[in-house]
Amino acid sequence: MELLEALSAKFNYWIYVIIMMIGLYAMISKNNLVKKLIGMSIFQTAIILFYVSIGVKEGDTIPILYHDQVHPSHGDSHHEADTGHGEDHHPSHEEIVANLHIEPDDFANPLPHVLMLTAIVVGVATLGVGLALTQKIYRDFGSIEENEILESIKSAK
Amino acid sequence: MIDQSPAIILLAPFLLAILLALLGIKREWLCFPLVITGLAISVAASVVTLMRVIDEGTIQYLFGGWEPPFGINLRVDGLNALVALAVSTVSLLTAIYSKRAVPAETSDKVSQFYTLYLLSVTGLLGIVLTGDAFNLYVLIEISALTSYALIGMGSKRATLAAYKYLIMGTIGASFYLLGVGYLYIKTGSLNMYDIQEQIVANDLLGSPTILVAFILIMVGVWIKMAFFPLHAWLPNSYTFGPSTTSTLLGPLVTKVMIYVMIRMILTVFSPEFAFDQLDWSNIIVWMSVIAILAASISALAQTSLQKMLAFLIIAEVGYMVGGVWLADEMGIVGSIYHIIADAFMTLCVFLFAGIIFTKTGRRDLSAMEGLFTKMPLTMVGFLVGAFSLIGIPPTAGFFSKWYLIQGGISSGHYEYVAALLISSLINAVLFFRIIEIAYFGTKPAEGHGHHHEEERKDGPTEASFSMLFPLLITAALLIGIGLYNQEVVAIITDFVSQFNIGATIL
Amino acid sequence: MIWAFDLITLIFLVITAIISLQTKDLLSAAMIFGVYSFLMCLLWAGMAAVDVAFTESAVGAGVSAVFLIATVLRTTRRSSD
Amino acid sequence: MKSFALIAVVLTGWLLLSAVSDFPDWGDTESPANDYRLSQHYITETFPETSVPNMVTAVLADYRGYDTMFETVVIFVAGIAIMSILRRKPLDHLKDKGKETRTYKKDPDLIIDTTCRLMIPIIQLFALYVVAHGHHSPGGGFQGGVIFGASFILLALSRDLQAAQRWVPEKRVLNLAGIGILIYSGFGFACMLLGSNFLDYEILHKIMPATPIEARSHSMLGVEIGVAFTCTAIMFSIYSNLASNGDMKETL
Repeated sequence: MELLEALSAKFNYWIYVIIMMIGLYAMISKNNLVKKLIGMSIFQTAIILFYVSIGVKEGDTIPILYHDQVHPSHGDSHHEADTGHGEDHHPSHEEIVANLHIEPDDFANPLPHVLMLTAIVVGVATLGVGLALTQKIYRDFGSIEENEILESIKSAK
Repeated sequence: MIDQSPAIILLAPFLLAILLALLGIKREWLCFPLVITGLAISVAASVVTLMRVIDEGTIQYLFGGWEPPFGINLRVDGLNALVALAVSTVSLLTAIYSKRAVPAETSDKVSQFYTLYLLSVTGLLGIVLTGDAFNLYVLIEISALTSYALIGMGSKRATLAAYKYLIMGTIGASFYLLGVGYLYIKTGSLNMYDIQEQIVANDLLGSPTILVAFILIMVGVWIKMAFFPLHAWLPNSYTFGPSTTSTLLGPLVTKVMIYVMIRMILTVFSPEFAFDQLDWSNIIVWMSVIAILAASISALAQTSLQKMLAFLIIAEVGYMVGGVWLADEMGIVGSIYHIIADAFMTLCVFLFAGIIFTKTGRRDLSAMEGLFTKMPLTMVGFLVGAFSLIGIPPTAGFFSKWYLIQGGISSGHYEYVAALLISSLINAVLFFRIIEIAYFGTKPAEGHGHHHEEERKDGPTEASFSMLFPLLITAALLIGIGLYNQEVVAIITDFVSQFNIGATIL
Repeated sequence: MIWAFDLITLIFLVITAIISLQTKDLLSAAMIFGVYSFLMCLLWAGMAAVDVAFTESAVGAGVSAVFLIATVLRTTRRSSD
Repeated sequence: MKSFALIAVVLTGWLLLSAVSDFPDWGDTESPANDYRLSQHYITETFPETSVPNMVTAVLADYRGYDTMFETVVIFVAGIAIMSILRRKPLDHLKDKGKETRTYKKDPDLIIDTTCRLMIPIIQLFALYVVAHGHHSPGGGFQGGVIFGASFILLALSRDLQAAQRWVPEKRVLNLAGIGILIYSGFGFACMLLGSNFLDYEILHKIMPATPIEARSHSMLGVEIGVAFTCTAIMFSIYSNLASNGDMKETL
């Protein structure tokens, strides 16, 4: 069990390299244009996996403040009882902030998440453009195999 | 408003790109004025920014008002300001050229073409100005995605070239992203200056992670700039795409990526790390020597003008990479000066190639027969560009080579000096061959089928004003940058000298 | 984060990535790529990156797969490798 | 090519793995990335400074809002790029019509049609919730926009492209995408006009009924709506171009 724990300490980083290399190999060596693009997507998601792994903390939770941290009046029933039920007391932003105690290690590091949202979007944009080019190539050359296309260019010359 | 000038440089083309996308579909006549307006504002803002940088030193612009490590900032110093001015000027001149070329080559997609064009320029300007390593990646992707589309709008072959570019470009950009990730895991920061501070503060220069980050970023950027063994995507992309595309991307993309390399070496990793600690200077200078020679020789073998110029770009990339890795102050100054000079000389010859292509519809060298008599002004513009690429004074190309050679001699890399001289010689052969065809080639053409040729040869008369104007302005700028090289180099030296590169050598 | 869950998902990720790239039928490759994306999304949700996982489930497993399938149906299903 | 690829991949893999042993352990709270003041600041100061409990949304739309604007532009560029690469004039399409004899017009299947009819409004409602509730829960403009776009894709898949295009015709798609970015950058330019830096939402409290900190929160919502517009429009546009091979007529 301890061995596994030790293994899992860097396991994410090893696997990300393996997945990324699978993708890279497909991008360079595959002959089919769609396969290359699938390889490209795998390659990019591997990088995202790497980034997300950076931001993990032992025993963390999602990077959103707890409800009762942000809305103390709802959670704090004693306080409610003191002020009375009749009026709804909404504490101002300053009051909440003054009572706010955030332990940074409770929450995952949000920065890699933000960066990777961008990277995912870039990934799908690139995939879309790649697929559009593939369809245009198929329309022009009648094939999506790289060697067949190159041959047809050569024979046209 | 003066305070906002660094942001306006890239926000002006951005805003007009969006307006163009909204308004331009139905009103095609609006496209061209909008493009020119956006880029003219951008050029004006670049000039203002450069003036401010000369007066005040480094300028910061905080997006969202957040201080640097928390928010994204633009950080403009002498290097940025010069490159940004070059980028915006080149794109403005190309835009003027495109007035007739774009409707002719992309008949039903003019508004889309111009939207992508402006966004591509926005991306390139953003790359140059930003002070945030991750933001650089996003902007690299914007300029890359727009390039794929701009190239893919060309002929059949262009689509395939664009696909290849997409695969290679994505590998390059992803390596860069991964390199930034490796920096982030060790420093926890994304701002370029903050990364540098963290590396020094935590004494990370010996860390293998930082070393791998450096290799990843360098390889990624080399793929993007088409450094010799990684250049496969470039020649076909710039040959078969629409002529406006190659006129925009040819001068700019590779130069901007060289800027990124210099920025990474000097600002993020520090010259002590890149030049002294790694001691790769010899290997990379030799690689660039091979790049220069191989690309120049390949250029000799081409029969198509565009393809020949594309290989010349690859050779020029070799000049600049080699110049930076001479690890000598003069070499880096020469490289930065060459970025600006080369942007304009490449623009000049690509404008010429575009004019020839729109006038004759051909890409091969024989299309230029007898052009001296038919298009004298065009040829004058071309001659200045060609002389600059060969390195004949007083053009900018001469002075940039002069500084590079000085750097090569003072750092003792004589192989680099030799490669520069051989490549200049090859350029001379290449361009004098064209000049010969253009000057003497007219006679055999007139010899056979005179009456029959008459109507057909009516076509290549002098280029229209919108095409000629940018060419002649570029030619004038080339001579201007050459004559005022002292002033330009003073700004660059001011920037480079703060890194003490000369002092740390040996 | 439960490391056992993480380990198993990672191994499945490698398997689906290889299968997706080795299948000769592009339509199945696209489908298995969707599975790969979904596993990736699970993994990220496990790592507390909910926003990333949400985006990946919508973009990667959803829309990307549809784009791939659309292209495969518009071109050809066969692949030589 | 295969052996070259193998060498390149093995070399890169070895290079990447060689640095792994230098990494901090996975999940280490003391690692530089997690311990540095940057991530600490985002976790502890986000709510006091922006009054948004979801840190990812706040960092995305405010601290790194400039990045996100260009992320939206990436989507927009992809849409325009695909349109410019693939879209053909109707005339071109008629020419090679002879080759393709398959007819794509299909009878609506009762089960699929009814299910989709029921599902699509719910999906759209959920998408709106995701956009609007991004401050407090996972989600935001991108996710919501993609889901909204996916609802139209589902409509196009279950019937045909024309059915979906009745809701989002091609011209409207492009306008919607442009307007989305215009909303985003409009917030930025408004800040500029009021004399502050681009995207510095705090200054907007002058024209909004809100305190400076609330102005940040409200502007983020506005910005996310802009992102959602662009995402919705472009996702559908990409699908309709890819699925019809650029002629916008026949669906899959």
